[in-house]
Amino acid sequence: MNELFLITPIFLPIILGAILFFIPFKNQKQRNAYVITSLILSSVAVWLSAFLVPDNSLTILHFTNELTLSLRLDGAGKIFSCLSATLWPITAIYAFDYMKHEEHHQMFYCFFVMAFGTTMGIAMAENILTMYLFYEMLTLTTIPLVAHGMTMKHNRAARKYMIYSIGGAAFAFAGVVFLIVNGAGTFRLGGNLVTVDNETLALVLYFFAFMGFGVKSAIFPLHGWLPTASVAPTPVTALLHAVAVVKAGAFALIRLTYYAYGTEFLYGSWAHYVVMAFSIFTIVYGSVTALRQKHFKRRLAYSTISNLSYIGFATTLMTPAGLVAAFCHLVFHSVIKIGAFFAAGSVLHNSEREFVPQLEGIGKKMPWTFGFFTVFALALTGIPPFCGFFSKWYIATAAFATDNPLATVGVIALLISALLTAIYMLSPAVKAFFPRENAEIHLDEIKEAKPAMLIPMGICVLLCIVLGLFVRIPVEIIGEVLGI
Amino acid sequence: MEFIKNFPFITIVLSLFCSVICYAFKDKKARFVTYFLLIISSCMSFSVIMYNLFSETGYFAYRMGHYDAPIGNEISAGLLEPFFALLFEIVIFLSITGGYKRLQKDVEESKQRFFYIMINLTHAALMSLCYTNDIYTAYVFIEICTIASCALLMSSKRTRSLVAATRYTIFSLIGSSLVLIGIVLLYSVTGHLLFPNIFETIQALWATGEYTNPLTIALGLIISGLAIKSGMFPFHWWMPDTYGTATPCASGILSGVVSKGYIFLLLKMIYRVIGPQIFLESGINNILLVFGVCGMIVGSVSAIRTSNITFMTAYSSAAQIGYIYMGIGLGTKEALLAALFQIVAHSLTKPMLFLAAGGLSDTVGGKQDFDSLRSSAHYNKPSGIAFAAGALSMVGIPIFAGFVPKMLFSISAFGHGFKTYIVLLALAISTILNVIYFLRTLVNIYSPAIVDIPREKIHFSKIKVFTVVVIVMAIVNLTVGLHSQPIISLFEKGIEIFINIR
Amino acid sequence: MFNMVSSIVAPFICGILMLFAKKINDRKTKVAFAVVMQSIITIFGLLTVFGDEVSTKSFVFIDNLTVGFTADLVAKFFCAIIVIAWLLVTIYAGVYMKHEKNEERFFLFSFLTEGAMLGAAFSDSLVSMYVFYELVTLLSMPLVLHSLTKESVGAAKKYLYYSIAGAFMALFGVFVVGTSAENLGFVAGGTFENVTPLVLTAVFVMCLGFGAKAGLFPLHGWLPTAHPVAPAPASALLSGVIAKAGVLAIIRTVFYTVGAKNIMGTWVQIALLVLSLLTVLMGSMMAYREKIFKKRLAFSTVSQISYVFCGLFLFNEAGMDGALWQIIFHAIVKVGLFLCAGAVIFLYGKTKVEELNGIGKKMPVTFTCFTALSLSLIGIPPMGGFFSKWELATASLDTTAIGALGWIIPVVLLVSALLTAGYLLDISIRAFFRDADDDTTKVKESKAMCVVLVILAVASLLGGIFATHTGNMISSIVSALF
Amino acid sequence: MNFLINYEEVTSMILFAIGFTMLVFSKNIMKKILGLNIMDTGVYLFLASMGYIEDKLTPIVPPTGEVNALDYINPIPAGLVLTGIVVSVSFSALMLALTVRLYKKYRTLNLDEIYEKCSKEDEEE
Repeated sequence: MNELFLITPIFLPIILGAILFFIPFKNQKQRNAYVITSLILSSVAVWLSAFLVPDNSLTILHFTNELTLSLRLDGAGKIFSCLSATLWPITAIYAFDYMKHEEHHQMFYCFFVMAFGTTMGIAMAENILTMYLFYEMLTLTTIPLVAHGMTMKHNRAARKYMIYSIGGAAFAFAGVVFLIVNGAGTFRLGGNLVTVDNETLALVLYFFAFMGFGVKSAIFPLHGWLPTASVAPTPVTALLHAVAVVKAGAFALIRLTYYAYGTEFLYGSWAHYVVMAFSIFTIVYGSVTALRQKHFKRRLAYSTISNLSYIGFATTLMTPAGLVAAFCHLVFHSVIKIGAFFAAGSVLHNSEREFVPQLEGIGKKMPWTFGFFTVFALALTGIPPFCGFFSKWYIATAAFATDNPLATVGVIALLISALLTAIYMLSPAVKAFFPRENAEIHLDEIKEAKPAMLIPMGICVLLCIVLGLFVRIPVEIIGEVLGI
Repeated sequence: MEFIKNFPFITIVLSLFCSVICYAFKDKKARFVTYFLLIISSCMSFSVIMYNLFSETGYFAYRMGHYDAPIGNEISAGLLEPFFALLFEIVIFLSITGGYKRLQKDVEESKQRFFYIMINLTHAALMSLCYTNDIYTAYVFIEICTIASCALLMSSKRTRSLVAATRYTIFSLIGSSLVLIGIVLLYSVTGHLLFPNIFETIQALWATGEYTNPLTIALGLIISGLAIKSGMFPFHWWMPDTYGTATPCASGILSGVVSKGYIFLLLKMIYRVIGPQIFLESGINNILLVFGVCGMIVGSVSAIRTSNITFMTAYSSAAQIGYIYMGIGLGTKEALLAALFQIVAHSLTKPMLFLAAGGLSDTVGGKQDFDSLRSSAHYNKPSGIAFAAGALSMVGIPIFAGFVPKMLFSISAFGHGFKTYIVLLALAISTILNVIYFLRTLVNIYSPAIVDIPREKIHFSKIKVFTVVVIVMAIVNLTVGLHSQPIISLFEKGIEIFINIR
Repeated sequence: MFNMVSSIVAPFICGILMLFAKKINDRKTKVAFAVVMQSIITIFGLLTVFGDEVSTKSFVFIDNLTVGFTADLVAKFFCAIIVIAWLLVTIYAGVYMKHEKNEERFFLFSFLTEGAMLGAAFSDSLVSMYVFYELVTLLSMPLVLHSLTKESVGAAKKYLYYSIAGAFMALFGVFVVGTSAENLGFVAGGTFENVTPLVLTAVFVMCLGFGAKAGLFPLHGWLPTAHPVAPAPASALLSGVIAKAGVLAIIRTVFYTVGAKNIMGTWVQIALLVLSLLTVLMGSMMAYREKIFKKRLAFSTVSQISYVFCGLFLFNEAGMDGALWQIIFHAIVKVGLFLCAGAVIFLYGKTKVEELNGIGKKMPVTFTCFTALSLSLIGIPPMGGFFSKWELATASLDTTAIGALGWIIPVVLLVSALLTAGYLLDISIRAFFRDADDDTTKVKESKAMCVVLVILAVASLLGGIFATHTGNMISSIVSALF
Repeated sequence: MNFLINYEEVTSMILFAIGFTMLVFSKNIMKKILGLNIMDTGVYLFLASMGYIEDKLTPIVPPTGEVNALDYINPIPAGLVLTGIVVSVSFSALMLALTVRLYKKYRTLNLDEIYEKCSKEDEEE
């Protein structure tokens, strides 16, 4: 199979989504069938291209002679694309049941499917311009999903998301152009930036680009959109704000640092320390704020902020081990957090309760949901043998290996945040299962979630455990495909 | 093939002629005359481009009445001149076809043919601003252009637009008299009216170091005059009223074309009359850079603060023109390229936005504030789509035309020391501001209404032409964005000719 | 091999089975069921203890992250304590839990906790021990909040967060040690040739972290909160046995991973010794000032376990010897004391010390045992507790590496012993020699409880004299280490 | 700089200044238009004075004999002045037309009042 096939996983879902908008479906069943088939087709395309397509570049079109829109599925891209391709259909299944009580599905699913394509585009971009393009596209395709509720609140959330995200991209753009001008636009592990005349400029622009792409991965001063965007329907928050969008940001950071600028250029420069400091601060900040949140989904959102900065921190270690650790946490956290959001969503869906104090004793009624949630909580906290522990392990070992004092501080931050994670993730579980005896609880109308919701959660739980027990395999794969 | 050299002259004369004969017709016929004229002259401009592409110099000068300097006056065409002529013609054509439905509402039945007369005059003026090769012609047609555009503004029934027109007239009067003085100074120093002769004389003078102050003053006067007319930062306050209250077609032409005509003339003055060398030494370029950057920021901020969709679009033109001046201020060939491309992108996008805004406000009975306009995109789908495309292009999303100039600007920004930081920062910030006001509006017009006012659903079968036009505009925008290399290489070739060959 | 594995697995299975015990309506059968299962576990455990040293193949997560079990001496030592204590407590609980609601949950989690404890005891590498250590925390938390009152839930959370905080401090150490050692398996005397400052710090942090469970200052705060609100059997297990998990973890870290020789004479040793002395004193004083019966016992636990640390951190044979003895006796005594307190609550529902006036007449057996146990804890010869204290004192006196601390330790121990006498005998005196200020009718003591208490009391009396096998085991452990 | 030599320039500048100030600062539209004309006059004077070169012939071919083209003054500035005059006239016409329409509508010539009124209208809309 030659690299021309790479077009499929990107444009198939975009086209199918666009078509979806115009098909007049008779009932939900038909539409769901259409959606799931198109998603599965696309995922199959992704897996096929991951395994069969040779690692060659494919130029789709020339903006100008130098600037091309070209694709190439290298190791990093494979990991990210396959991860998303796995989780997308699962979320779709979850969404079918969840979205029953929401309106105008047509538009929702249209963009839901299209976003898949744009995410793939980010994963498969060969040069930074292409990535930038799909990065913007991703923002645009996901705005309607955030604004789905169409109330003023959703409207504002969408606007905030949009402004943060595109604004960040605007700052990153300077760095992008700099790389193109200096002929480092094409991604290669280790970077193509050989010599620059003005090093200060290069580093300043790296910092800009890092923060700019960091917006999507919610780095500290620019994280505001993520909690606000958690007003979106849960499948969206689960998929986009735990996996696709935010991880796209993290992925962009990795591309920028390891594949465009190159670590030997950055290592030890002031920019290196600054960005690392930012990530470390965000780790702690996210957890502390999550602790103060009463709103269940917002709490998860803040925990996402903190966890994304684990990835950021691993990235800023700028060693091969750090790269592996980053991808490790990227994968594991996706699995855990999407599951946690599913759980929160099914609570919201079946009991209309969105605040943690209201969860008192709800575990009796929804044992499965909260059983799963507990697993996710433990995994996120980093209790072995769940997978969350091992990514922490990798990050920490990589950090110590650099014997850079700031990195050690980072590990301490990691553990502090782990403790906080334990507190804010376990307290809902405890509340749910062990209600205080004199607490007034009205659980009569509440029912356990439908299998359509439980199965995706179950899959995630399985993944958490399996990835944890046989962590050797995924890590080896990651190391192998990254060529480390 | 020699006769092609007559085409520039013919287009000008033909459009003047058409403007006269339009008087004889009813509005419908007048419109078709205008169409005819525009089609013919765009064919001519196109053939001129082709001719110059394949002729060995790629440039010719055309002396009217075959008098030699210093008496005769002449027009010249390289590659840029006919290209922009073509661009302006296309934009005017699209604006009219898209906007005439609305025009029939906004302009009194009897006055409509005057509107077309004025359009033809504007067209003639723009052609000659593109082609002119001597300051005399330049001056004359600046004035004609001003008068015509003022008349375009006045044509609308709304008295608000009369007030706006007054303002605009005063501003452009000041501008043109400044230009006139500048021209006179130039003449008095050099004793010539033709660009090439003035250029040589100025070079000689500058080399000797005499008359540097008069030259600088002349340059300053001309630039500030044209800047006022094209709405550079400190002088952009007339823009919102003007563009905001005129009929969409008029605002489209004014913002998309007329201001660009002045800017193109300014470029001619800088590169063909004064010469880039002296321009950079005089330090005026820095002033332009600063004003351009300020314009980008201030224009966008004012756009954010207004709550009227057409005013917002108008302010955004102030911001976009700021980009152009920033490019001119950088003074390198790359920057010039970026500026030219910005002109293209903006002229292709802005009329579309104005038309779309007009279409949207039609659904709520001509209201223009955001609260009323919420969900209007659902009532008038073509306008919604057009506005979306325009907004994204203005924000600079890749694959749209607006992205390319941003790209070129940032590429050209490198290697200017601290200016690099200024330009990059300005680009980033202004992008953010653009996002704030354009995409905010975009989300608004697609989200459900909050005020209940009578709304009419405009099905696109009722506005076929409009739909076609906006779709065409969007497609052109996309193609330019996706495949910009031809235009860029044309510009690169053209700039060489523009600067070097006289 | 089979015995060891099944002694780890069985509790989990029993726990699962307890889930179905909900169906059983008659609580006698329910209790019988639990006791029988517990005794089976105990038998397995003891078989392992008396069996020879075996070890399973270890499951490898990644390079040096492994989970595996081995029944070496220390493992057996703790295993013995765990299973016996659990058996006695279960029997006691069979009676006690009558006046608590949904007891099967209690049994469920007590079984699970036991399994986790055994797992931790038998673990053959730092990581696998860490895994089970975390499990112990999570699974024993429901024991604390059993009554589901506001206080108990709060206390349970406090316990959870303290322990997890400790665990993560430990994890930091695990990270560091893991990066600098190629394998984290337990080897007597440690695997490190020499240590970097970072590793030293890591050890210190780990000791603090694991110390949280054993109530080592400064992370001792949860004990006095958690013990009073937990049901008596739970608190007995917590302070008697579960707290020892911390001790186990520290022994494993210091003696089996990093190696005592690397730490001896460093600032870490001094710091830890000082901390444990602080804890000893503070614990006793707090206990002396405390008015609530179980809370007083909890504070005494804080101080008593730090005796163990004193012994451990001396890093010599005698100290180790004394520490291990202290572990045994404290386990016996503290379980006993808490059960006594439980009995009082069970029969008369009295929780404050001053309510106990003259109660000795009403429940003579209980309070005789109580007195005996107290004497042992204070360390009056020839009670069992005396040996450990004696060992500790002598050990500290003939350690040269720690300078002035060498003679400070005995003094502190003596003072704390006096305080202990103060706060424990005070109760006995109230119980026997004051006459009751209120006339609650005498309720008959429950046989099962008495049996358990008597066993414990006797053990604490005679353990020192006759427990030759224990002596051998301890000495062999010590000899393996030094 | 000797005012007696280039007094035309000085005068034109003064005229220009007067006109400019009127055009910009006076509120009355009529006055603005007047100012406009004065300003332009200043400019034309300046232009004319620049165009005129000492002891050269007027560019009108005499009936007898042919003369070298370089003996004439350049006719272009004169042409420029003429054009300018035309322009300013037409501008005045334009402005006056505007003024009439505005006055019909608002019954005032004060531009500020007109602004106020029409912004009021917009609010009413």
